[in-house]
Amino acid sequence: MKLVYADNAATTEMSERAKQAFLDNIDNYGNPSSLHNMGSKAAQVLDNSRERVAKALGCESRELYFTSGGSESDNWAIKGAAISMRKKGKTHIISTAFEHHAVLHTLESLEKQGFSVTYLNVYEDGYVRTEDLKTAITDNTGLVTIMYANNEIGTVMPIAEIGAICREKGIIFHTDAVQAVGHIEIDVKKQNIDLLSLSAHKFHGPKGIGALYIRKGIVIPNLMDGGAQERGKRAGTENIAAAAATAAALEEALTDLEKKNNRVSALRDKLIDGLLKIERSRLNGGISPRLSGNVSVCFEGVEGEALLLSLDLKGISASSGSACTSGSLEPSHVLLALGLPHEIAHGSLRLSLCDFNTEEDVDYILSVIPEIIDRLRDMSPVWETIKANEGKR
Amino acid sequence: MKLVYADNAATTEMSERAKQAFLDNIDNYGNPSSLHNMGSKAAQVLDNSRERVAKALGCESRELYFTSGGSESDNWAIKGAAISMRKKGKTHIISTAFEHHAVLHTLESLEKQGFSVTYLNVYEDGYVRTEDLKTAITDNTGLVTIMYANNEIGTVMPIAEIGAICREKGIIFHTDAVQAVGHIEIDVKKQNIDLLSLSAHKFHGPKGIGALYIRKGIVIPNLMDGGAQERGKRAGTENIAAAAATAAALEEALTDLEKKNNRVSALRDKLIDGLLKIERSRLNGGISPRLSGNVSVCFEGVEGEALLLSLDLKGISASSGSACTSGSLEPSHVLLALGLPHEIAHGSLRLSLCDFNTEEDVDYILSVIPEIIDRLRDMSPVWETIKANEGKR
Amino acid sequence: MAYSDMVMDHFKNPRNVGKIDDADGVGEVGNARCGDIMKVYIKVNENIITDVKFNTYGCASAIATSSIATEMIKGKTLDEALKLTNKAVVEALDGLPPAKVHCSVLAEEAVKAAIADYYKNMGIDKKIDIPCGDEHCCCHRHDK
Amino acid sequence: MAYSDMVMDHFKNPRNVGKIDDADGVGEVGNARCGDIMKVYIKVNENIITDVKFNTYGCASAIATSSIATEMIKGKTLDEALKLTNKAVVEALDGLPPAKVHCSVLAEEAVKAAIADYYKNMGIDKKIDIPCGDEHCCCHRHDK
Ligand SMILES: Cc1ncc(COP(=O)(O)O)c(C=O)c1O
Ligand SMILES: Cc1ncc(COP(=O)(O)O)c(C=O)c1O
Repeated sequence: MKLVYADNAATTEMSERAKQAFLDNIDNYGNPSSLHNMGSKAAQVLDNSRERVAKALGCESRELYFTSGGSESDNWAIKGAAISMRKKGKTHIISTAFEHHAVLHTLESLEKQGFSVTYLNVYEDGYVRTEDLKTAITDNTGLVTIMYANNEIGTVMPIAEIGAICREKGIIFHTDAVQAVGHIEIDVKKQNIDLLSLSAHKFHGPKGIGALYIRKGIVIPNLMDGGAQERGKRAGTENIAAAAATAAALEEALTDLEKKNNRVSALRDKLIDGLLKIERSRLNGGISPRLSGNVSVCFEGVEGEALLLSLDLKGISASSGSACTSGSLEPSHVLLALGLPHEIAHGSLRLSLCDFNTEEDVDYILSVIPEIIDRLRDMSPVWETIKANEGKR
Repeated sequence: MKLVYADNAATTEMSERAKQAFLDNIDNYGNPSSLHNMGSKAAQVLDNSRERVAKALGCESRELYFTSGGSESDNWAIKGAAISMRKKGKTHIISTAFEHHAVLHTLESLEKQGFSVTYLNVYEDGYVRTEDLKTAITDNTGLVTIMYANNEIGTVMPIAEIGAICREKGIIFHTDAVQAVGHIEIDVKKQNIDLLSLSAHKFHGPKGIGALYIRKGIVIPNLMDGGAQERGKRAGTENIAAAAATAAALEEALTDLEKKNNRVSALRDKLIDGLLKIERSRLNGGISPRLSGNVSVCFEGVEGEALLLSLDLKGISASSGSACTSGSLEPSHVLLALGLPHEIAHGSLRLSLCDFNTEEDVDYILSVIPEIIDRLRDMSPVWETIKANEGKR
Repeated sequence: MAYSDMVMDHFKNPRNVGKIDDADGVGEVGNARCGDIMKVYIKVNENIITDVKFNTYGCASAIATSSIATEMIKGKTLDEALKLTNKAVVEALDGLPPAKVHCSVLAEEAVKAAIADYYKNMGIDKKIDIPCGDEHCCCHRHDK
Repeated sequence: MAYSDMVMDHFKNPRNVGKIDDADGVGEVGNARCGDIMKVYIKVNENIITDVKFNTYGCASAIATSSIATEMIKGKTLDEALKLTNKAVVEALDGLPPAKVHCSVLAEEAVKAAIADYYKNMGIDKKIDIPCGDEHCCCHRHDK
């Protein structure tokens, strides 16, 4: 059976170069804090990796802190910024309704602590409007946290504009760029970003490592207190092999990025076109700007999990809503934020491609999905009703 | 040149079995939250790894949460317990003066938030006294956090007794067992431990992963908010390969543990005996109970870093105080907690052996150290003074 | 969340899928908002369920529970069929993930609703206890 | 924290280690509590430092800075030697980690203290500005 991995927004396979960098350092096991040679060798790799990741973001090495992943970076950035802004008497935060749970649940915990949060509308097309941001800002606003690109529907936010607005108002701007780093050209300086979260496993790097960029001049307290690692800002013995693999993966991802993106977005568009030929299907989120690999569609009368598992039986790995919440019975908060009714949101499918995918993959998916949809609709009382109503009209 | 790694308390080499488990899963890259087959395969390895680690500690799988390491586990346990106890109106915490910085700095941050902390004396021998604990407990005490074994001097605390006292008083008991897990037989149930931190890279597992045991019935809020991973208690895409390697490393470490400990402690004792033959040297911390691999000595008239680097030039990796603080000018807080004067604490050396070390390693160390000490003392004005004063007596 | 082989078998090859145009009783439970609707059709002859079909909109376990529940009542008397419990459905499937147990409740309800409909059509006044039969039953009521 | 090759060279093979029993000036700075003491001995002939030795208790960079500082003043006039700055010492060593810059300050102090001692022994009243010469100088004063 052909196997197609089309769940790259959930996590990616490590690239060969990333694996190699990991393996090259698996025996470079010294503790970078140690003074001996084993320690220095580890410290050198750590420094070098940090420099390379920093360069890829357009920041200085000393503005980049390795963490355990995107969730930690988000928690650190937002909880840290909240504590800092409270010291200045500010308690209002602006975000969007379709952030990742690492941001949303963090904001909820802050709301319990007396912060107020405005969740900007993302409309039917999944884009934040900068005018809405401007309107939402008050004298009490200390932090804006808006994701770079949405993990479910792939829409890309106007980050540079948001950055400019925040910088002008002196408001800290954090962006959860977990889905964007390695997929979109980023320059934190030009884009006026103060805090940026990334996670290596989303760009063919290893799991369990991420980073937080903290602009020089922005001071936030630690989430992880302890040893003097990461210049005293993030305790924990460093994962050298993973840091090296992260740098390798990111460099590789950014090499010929435009070319890769053109190829992948052509695949994406072919997939979207094919899927939208199925009756009563719709694309979730606007088409441009959109992550080059993201396809998110809803099929009426079909439930997402049954669709997913049917695809899985055909060797296709996909997701419905986001992977994290797919165990639950609620349709994805992202799709609801777009204003989709529950019954339609239940029928969502996310196929997320990467540059490892081929045209054959797309053709295979397109050859398989229609019959699955047919089969599921054939046994669906919801579909029966839809058809019956159609007949009446 | 012979190479001897004797800094296993800072970090260890991955064992072959741990590496194999890691490599076996490096392509098992699915997201365990995903519903497809790639996801289930990853979830199975995660569940299996969790079970094996839980079994090694004597707890249930659902009481064990993977984290990014010892520091995160300590931060989560202590900050979490602090929030929970504050809800019950309690604000007093008991700890010791020689905890790892992951605990101490966390406690300091809590002190700034209105908690009060009693740091128990560890005396000259580096052992906490349970009578002191009993005396320190008040009606306001909500948490006791005492390390299982000290990372610098290897002394092992009376954990079961402490556990019994806390359980009787209804006080949450956390132990930072980062130096103990994989080296000492632990049974969290028998020992009445409520929260236990571990870190894989201290027992030949990978870096960047650890765990927190949270006894069923103990409720602490999350440190890492976000996705539903780890049953909603610790967000972040799971590091499957590292979890598998952690389980493999821990099982291996505990196999024939007593035999290994006997062998390693014989090496340790030979090393201690040899080093104490050097004039004006002393062992830091009592000899029993002590981690089987820990040798911590002070040499008067010699500064630790110069000693370390001299050893490094001979191929021996060691540490002075703890690795994390060795960049600083202050002597280790652990040695100061034992009551050692600064000038003596500056001359500390930690050699930490593991079961990969051999008798030849010990012989080599012993053949090298005396001449290094002689050379450094020969150019030391402090040593000159010591000798001059001796002459006077 | 891993499904048992039984669940996967009934999801892949659901038994009794379809409709019965001249059904003696039809029961529909769940709602689209919640992500699952089950519709069960029965033919009854001398108190025996001689034929049963279902249509289901929902997740894999909703389909599998419908399939197995219809199997479990086929050829049974109405009284036997009324003894069907969601627990029996879960057991017959070798277990369900906790988040999916509500599907087995729906299956029990759908069967009971079909039988209730049959009695109603027959003009027989028989009280049937449906765990959560009304249309507005909230999505999460079955999770607890 | 990585030392330059120069630091390692001077640590491994420190120049001018030892004492001068009939020194014309001796300067000792630092204290054991802080982890470093430097003691510099000089022989002076017609205002020229003809010989210099040091003894140091301290870390690798304390030893290296002592070594290079003594090299830098050997054969120099006293006035030239007094111009020695910690910055020059750091540069001569191709840099020091930030946490270790204080060692270079100590080295400068030790040299100046030795020269001051020489002047005192000679009965010459000359004011020498020692950055942080008193014995009770706190360990961390040089860190900033
Ligand atoms: C006693 C103790 N606690 C906590 C830690 C922190 O562990 P990690 O570096 O894995 O975060 C260490 C090791 O550095 C340790 O020795
Ligand atoms: C937008 C976004 N933010 C944060 C995260 C969390 O990253 P991680 O799972 O590496 O902690 C993810 C992925 O799960 C994501 O897609």
